[in-house]
Amino acid sequence: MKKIAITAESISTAMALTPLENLGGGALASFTGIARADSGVVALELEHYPGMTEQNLHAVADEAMTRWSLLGCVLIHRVGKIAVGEQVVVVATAAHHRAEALDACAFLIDRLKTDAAFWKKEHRTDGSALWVEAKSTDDARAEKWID
Amino acid sequence: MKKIAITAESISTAMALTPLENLGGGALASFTGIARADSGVVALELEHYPGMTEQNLHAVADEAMTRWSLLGCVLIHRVGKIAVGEQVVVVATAAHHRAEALDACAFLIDRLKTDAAFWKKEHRTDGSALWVEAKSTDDARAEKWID
Amino acid sequence: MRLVYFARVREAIGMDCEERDLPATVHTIQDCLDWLRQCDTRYALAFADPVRLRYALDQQMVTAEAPLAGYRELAIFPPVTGG
Amino acid sequence: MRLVYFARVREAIGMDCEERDLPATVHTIQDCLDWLRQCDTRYALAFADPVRLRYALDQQMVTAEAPLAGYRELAIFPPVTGG
Repeated sequence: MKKIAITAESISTAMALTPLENLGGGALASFTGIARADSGVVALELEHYPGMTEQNLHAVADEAMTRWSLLGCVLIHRVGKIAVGEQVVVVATAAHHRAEALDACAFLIDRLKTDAAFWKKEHRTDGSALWVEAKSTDDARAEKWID
Repeated sequence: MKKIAITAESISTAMALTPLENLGGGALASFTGIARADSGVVALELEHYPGMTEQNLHAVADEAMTRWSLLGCVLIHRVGKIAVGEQVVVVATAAHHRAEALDACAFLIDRLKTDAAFWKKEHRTDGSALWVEAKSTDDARAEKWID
Repeated sequence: MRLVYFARVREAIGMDCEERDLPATVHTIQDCLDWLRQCDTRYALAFADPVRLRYALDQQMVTAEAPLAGYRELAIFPPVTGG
Repeated sequence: MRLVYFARVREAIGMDCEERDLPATVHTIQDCLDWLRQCDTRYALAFADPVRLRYALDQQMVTAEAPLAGYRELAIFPPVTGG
């Protein structure tokens, strides 16, 4: 079971976990990214490349499904304007055992950050808006999954 | 924020995640253990040591809170008879960044398995019931967190 | 001393707790196990494999060499299998 | 060729896509960037720091050396920052 969604509506961890609960696995793992109120940030704005971004997410999900023999995985990413405190991304996995579910979940969010065509802008209390720069620490975390 | 619960009622991942959603963190992680229908298993039965088990869970949670500077962590473990497909344990973490939330979540479930006074019995379709033996792989996973 | 048993140990002994006056020769958990083994074959069976036994004194994990003096409750149980 | 821009690149150029007839001298993405830089200072500014540019041809990530022949859509954007 694989589910990929990109939506401008609000999202929740439950949306990702619910379809994984009855696959017969003994382990579910989830990660949820929330818009943080860093130094005056009031909202994020997420842009994506329709078509390509979905392909990117499918590729990351397919790699995780094979590598950890997952029973299921779900990737949901919100786009558009997102207020501080709201969920930006949810990834969830189902597997027979916990190591597979946990490792695959960490892999999915690490690789989503470096491999999927999303761009994030921060809107601040003073009315300014700035594109977030890519972090080299994200590349480092994504690279540790390369065998 | 730290929440520990041992209950004979049914549990859900949402029960663990909900109190973590509004702590100002950018990252939530969760792990959910579900009773699996392994070779004829129809139900699990979980026993614990009232008082000591709660202490064990608090100790594991306190270690995670300090080690990863968590904003919050929740450990919920069900006891009594648990049908296949139902949730046995849920752990969840909230942190500023994803590495802390994910690593602490994996640590919590690994250490809960080796450090908390719970015992698991498997009830099978043929009416037999057997206590589960501790796994050396669980000890190995718990030990990898020792610096 | 209050003795409490869990899981397989509890079922082998046939009760979940009991109050016992320990003889003066019993100083450690190991002494207590040896003494109980001689009291009844159910204990001998329950404690047959020491590798699969764990102990707590007043709810703190200890090893079989731990002295009992000053404690009220000794728990004897198999390695834990929660989660 | 259809050119599409995202995020900071889109804002610097002032549009999200455009259709362009590329001159015969433009073979690779690098050639295309150089040609656009000369067309208008907005492109020169948008493409000022090549370290912070990424490219896709028909939605597949490629490097600046990639030849354009056979493709319909070239996307130019900053390193991704989702999640």
